[in-house]
Amino acid sequence: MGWGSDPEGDVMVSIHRLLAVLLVSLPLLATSPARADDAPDPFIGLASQNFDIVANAISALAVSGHPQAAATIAAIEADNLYVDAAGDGAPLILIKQGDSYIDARTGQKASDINEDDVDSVRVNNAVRRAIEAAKGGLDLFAADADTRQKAAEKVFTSHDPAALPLLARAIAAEKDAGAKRAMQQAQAASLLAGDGGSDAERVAAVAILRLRGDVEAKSLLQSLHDQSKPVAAAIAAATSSLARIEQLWSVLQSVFYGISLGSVLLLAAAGLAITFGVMGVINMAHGEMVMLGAYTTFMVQEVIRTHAPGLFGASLFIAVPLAFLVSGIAGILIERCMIRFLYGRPLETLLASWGLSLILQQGVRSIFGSSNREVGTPEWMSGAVQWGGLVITWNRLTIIVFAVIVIAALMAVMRGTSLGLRMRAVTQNRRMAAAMGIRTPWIDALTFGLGSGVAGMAGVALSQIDNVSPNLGQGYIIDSFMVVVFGGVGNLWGTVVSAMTLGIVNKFLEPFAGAVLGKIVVLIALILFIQRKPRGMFPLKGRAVEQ
Amino acid sequence: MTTIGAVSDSLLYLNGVSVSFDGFRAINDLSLVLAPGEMRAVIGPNGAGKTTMMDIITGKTRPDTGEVIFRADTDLTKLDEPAIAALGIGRKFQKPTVFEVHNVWDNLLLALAGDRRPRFTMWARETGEERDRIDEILATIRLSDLRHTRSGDLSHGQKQWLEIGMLLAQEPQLLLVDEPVAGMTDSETAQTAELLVEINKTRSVVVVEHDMDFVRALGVRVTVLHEGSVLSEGSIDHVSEDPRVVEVYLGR
Amino acid sequence: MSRVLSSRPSVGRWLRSTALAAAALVSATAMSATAHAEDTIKVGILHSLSGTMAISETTLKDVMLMLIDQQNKKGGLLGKKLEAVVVDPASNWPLFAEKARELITVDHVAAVFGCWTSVSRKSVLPVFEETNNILFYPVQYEGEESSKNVFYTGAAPNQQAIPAVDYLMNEDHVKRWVLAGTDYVYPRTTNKILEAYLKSKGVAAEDIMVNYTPFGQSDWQSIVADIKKFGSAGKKTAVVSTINGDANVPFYKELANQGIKATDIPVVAFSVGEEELAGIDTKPLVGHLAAWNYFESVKSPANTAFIKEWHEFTKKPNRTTNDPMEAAYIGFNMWVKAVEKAGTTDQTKVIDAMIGVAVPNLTGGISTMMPNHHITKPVLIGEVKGDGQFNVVWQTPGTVVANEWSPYLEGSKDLIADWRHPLFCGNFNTVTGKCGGASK
Amino acid sequence: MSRLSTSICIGLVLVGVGLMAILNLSTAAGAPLHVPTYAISLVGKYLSYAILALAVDLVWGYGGILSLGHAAFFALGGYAMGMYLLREIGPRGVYGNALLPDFMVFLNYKALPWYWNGFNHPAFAMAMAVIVPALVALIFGYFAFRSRVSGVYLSIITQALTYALLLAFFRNDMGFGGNNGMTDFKDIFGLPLQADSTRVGLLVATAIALCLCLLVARYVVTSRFGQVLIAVRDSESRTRFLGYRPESYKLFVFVLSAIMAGIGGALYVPQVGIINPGEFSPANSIEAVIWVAVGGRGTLVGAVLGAVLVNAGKTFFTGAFPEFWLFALGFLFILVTLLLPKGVLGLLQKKTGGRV
Repeated sequence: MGWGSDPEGDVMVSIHRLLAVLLVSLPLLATSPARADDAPDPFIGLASQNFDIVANAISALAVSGHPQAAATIAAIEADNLYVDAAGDGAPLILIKQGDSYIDARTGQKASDINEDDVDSVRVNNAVRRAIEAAKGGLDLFAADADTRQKAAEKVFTSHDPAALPLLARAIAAEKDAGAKRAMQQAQAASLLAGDGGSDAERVAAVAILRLRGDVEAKSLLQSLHDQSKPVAAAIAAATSSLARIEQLWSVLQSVFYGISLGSVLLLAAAGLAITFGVMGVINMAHGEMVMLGAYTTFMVQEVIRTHAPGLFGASLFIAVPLAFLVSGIAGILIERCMIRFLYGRPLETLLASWGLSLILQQGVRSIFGSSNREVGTPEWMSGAVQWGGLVITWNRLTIIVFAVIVIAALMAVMRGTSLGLRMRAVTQNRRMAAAMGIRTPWIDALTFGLGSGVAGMAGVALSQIDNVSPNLGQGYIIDSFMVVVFGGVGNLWGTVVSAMTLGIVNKFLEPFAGAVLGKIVVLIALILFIQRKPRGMFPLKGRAVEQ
Repeated sequence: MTTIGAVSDSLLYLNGVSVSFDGFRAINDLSLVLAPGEMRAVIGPNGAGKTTMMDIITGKTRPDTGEVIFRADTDLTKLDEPAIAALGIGRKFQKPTVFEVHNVWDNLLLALAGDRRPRFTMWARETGEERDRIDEILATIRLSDLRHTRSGDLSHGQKQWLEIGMLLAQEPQLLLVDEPVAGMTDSETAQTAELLVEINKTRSVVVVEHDMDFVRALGVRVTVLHEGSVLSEGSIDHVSEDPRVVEVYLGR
Repeated sequence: MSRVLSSRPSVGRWLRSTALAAAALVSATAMSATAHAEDTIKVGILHSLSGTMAISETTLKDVMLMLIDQQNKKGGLLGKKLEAVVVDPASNWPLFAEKARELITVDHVAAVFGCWTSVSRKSVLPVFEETNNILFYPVQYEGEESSKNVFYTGAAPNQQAIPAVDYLMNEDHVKRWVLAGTDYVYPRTTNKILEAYLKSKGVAAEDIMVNYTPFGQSDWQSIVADIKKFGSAGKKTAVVSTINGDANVPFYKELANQGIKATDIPVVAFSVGEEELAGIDTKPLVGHLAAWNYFESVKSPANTAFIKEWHEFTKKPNRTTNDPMEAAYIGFNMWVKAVEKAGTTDQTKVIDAMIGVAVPNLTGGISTMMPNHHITKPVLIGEVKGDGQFNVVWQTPGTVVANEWSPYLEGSKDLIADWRHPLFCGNFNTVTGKCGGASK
Repeated sequence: MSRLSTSICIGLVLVGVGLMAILNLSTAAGAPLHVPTYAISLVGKYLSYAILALAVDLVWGYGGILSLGHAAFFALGGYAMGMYLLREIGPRGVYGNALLPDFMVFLNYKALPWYWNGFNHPAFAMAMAVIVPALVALIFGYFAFRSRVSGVYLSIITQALTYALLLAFFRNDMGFGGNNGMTDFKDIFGLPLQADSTRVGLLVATAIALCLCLLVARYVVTSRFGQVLIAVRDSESRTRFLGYRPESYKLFVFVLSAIMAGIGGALYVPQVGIINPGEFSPANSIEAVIWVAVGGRGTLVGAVLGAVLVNAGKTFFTGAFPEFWLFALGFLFILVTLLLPKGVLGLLQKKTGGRV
């Protein structure tokens, strides 16, 4: 079949080969730098159409000690390495710099390059792995302890027995405790993966893995078959102990997932808890307020991308207040132009706001197009932190923290400010409030604006985990209403508890029932619950929200 | 004051009833006995528990402790509103609540004693008997000329009467009437008093009212509620001389 | 006016009743009464412009408008101008059938280009068969269908899924497979085919994990964690994703955040193209794969010209192109060629003329309409690049013929479609020798 | 007044449909007065929707129960019909399997799921089209009304109900065809669905069903039951103190309404040719409520009028202004609620001095 297929190749071959070469050449590296023209040209393989040959060439280049090796490998990684095979003889390997090329072999500027003859070096996952391995193997002896530890982790994942001698040297030289532990774990893994070592050594290795205590250690141990009796016994004991630990962690992990899902629900519902919960307005365009917030984030990032790329990390901090303003002002306009004519007719509000949501969706579609818009994740929100067996992704953690801040701020506004006091006064007894000189229409508009603004801020958070498309709001509207109703209308704390409950229950059901069935079960449970407690978990008494 | 003998042939007997909302004791160990055919006026300052007492008798609110015995054999605390209504206890609300989109005639028709189940009402036809009865009630409540008027278009006083008429149509043994003359003109008030006295000839009545002149005009035994329990009981002259009552009404 | 009416109630009532009846029939009779000009050839465009599918389908509407515009600039077809009739079926499947019927019986279109989801195609299928009109369907789908009146210019599973799995097996040495999809027919069927195929290649049952999620799934935390766990068993693992449009962005975001890189567990997707990637920051996704029959990054003169025209037509220099657009392009050109060949837009004749029509595709080859109403296509595997484009890492040497009936499914392994006379059957059973069902 | 408008409505529907039927069958395509088959199916669809709207008006307009999940009953009726129509295909499916519908064949079903038994009998399927929605409504309503869930809370849980059903029917493992639902029907009661006469027959059947539903609804709301129902709508607790049990009244009308919706759904499916889980989507239920609001709540005839008007408008706008029709529809809803609180029928009544 096509070009580039090589059944002999194996994923780990490149790493294996690299480590072997490294071992031989390391003393050389330390004493006399190898001269490029002594070895066969390692660059030539880079021009190949066959990925395995390219991968091998990278491994070879990494250990060749060639002065241009590091720059060349970096260029492949950055998609900046090109091949010009037009001339006779060996193809030119070129590093692109701006509009011009540099000859990778010499580091000199290359002239007379015809753009049409230039093609980029072919990269696929196998090649990318070779690059990582090339950097990883070298990194075992890097100056920085963190880098060494990461390199050791890579070796642990590959657990290639060929790495054992190298690891032994690295461990002997290692001073940093963390890096050393990682290397020892890698050593244990590599030892067990091969056939070497005495029974005692192998049992000791099992113990090291057992101490490591994570899923990877367990899967590695489980993959070992045909072991001698004492080793097999040790493995059995270790895996069952690891399984218990894993179970414990998985409960914690589910709780985290649940809280994270709960925060998303909470953010989506918080604005509704004001407009629907406090004011009693059934606002079907609530989801579109969330959507406006997400599109505001998109706009902010667009402006930053073109005008101040350095600010990208702060884009969300800029977007939050702007989204609040945009959705909040939209909310005030909606209240002034539509909702205020419909007070006391909640069901009519439902219909009119449904119409409004159609208009807003189509409006956004006309302006921004119907396809998804890209909202980037700032560096500080990417990736995850591992805490024991718990994987906590930064973006989810940020959203949880954000939800806490939003709710705390909202409660502070409602309880601590004169605006909040007036809002509560107006919603509890409009006539009395008016008699006391509160301008009730203005308070209505501001309350609705506040609820919408909070929805806009939720949009900023949702832009980080979901599609930014005209349909964004639609996906959350039903869930939001459920959360508010389940918690008890008019009760912010109820909304918080309800969102968290729904999130966690959902996440605990998911492994057993699957995502769809889990959600159905939650919905049915919700229906039954409302029938037991028709006013939600925390009903407010003596209130005129209803009827 | 109350004796076992009185209880056994009482129409309504509230025994040690208490209920609290969110820690607030709305009714506190309330006991009250109503004899068959009696009219009783219940007075008391705001928050004394008058309306809550009505809610408990009619099944809207369930008491925390105590019992409410109707006709010496039925504990009302075990029943819900429709069941209690079916036993023969009618209630008029403080704010007149009639079915505004229906006309006066239909309001009375819906209130007439009879089978309340959907399977009956679905096929029910107006009978001559029903017509006669409604005509009779219309005469009693002085709304004969307005029989085809949409009840939402009635004046406040007319609505109050219509509601009393609906009570009559239910043919209850006991009527609970909550502030029947609130918002009425003097002449309407007098007419209402007459009407209640007339009704009392055949049925027992409990009237909750603020208007002392009205209560005096009724000329019946009075129970004064305060903070959820009975403060004083007796004729209007008796209770208005009771220093505790004076204190409660005037002392604040 | 109203006074006149109310003074003569009987007339007024009659007039009002007529008005009401007119309202009930407004669209129906009024529309059929519009005179259809005979100096143009009408072409129906049946893509959702609102609702959930607008995300994908709006682009196809624009492509069709561009192609029709170009054809008119070239002098039209059979000496007449082409006229596009655009309707919005609003991602509502019954509305698709209604709008299809409207295009055919009210607007008298010569052919319809449209649909994206399988269910929309299934919804309009009886309408096309009943009215004997032509539908060009430009999206990859699960196969298991061949209608006289439909021409499928997207990929069947063997033109996308199976080559992708082959690539991962041979080039990336994948031993363990996660088949993750949205719970609907395309993923279900594709995964059934892939499961059978993988097992035939000696993959053990415990090395295959199948997972279905609902439409619009946005919380992928636990599922991605499960995939990670499944992939930590020591064997090289890959994810074959038939996750549908909307759910992809949150899925890839979660993958990136949980630190799953393409070098660890590559994901190969069949529904993620340039258009979908436009909504994601692709830097963390570099190396994940997609299998298509076209990528925007393919270098060919035809493609360069197409992209240039597209940018000029939409006046957006950054707007991406994708595989279904190429399928629409091929379908349109095939129809033009078949109409020219038949010398008429008469559907029966065009349907017969279609088979064997060959037009250049955008990847530098030729695609041919086969007797099964599917086209031959090259299969390309691309890796996601940091700029949202794909880097083609593998491609079939020639084009692949579609298996409209999968040989890996129990029910369809004996079926073939051949719309040439005398067989003229969409589901001929080679074992019983009968043309099954009634789709004749 | 309401009697008159009902008679006018029934007259219009029957005469209009009768005229369409005659003009479709007796004139050739292209003749000046010919009504195209397209219009027949379209009006058939509107009238099925009108039955749903009527069902919504019955519970919302008269019982005060704002159900945001009524499309669920419509869809359940539709599914019962769809299952029958699939079984009716028999061995003419693409795989030629006499027992299993096509989607079961390619998803490797070995046997028909038990709940598909009996659906090959049209009478059984028709019965199921009303029994299943009625049963769901009975169970749901029994619990909801008994525990006095009302107002927004009820609206939200009806929405949860239809949402749960939506998710359930999307699942392929349920054995109802998943997202694709059921399509490609061939015959109904042995008559080919593609034939003009069958389509006309279905339209006429729908018109008659609509008129019957209208008459039943009219009887119910004008009976003493209906008066109690209106009393419950306006002052539930008062009726309770009068000795009525509002929950049984609500339950009865809710079940009746679900049955009507089921009939509407069963008639809808053969005319549009597809039933899929999308019909359960909460948006559909909300739209049905909007038809009622546009036509005029609590008038029955208004519901019919609203359903036909909004859907005809949708048909027209999605063809004439495909990019902007949502704006038109959205503004329509806003304007109607702001300016016409009694709906189009209320406007007509005002113009004619309340006679219609």
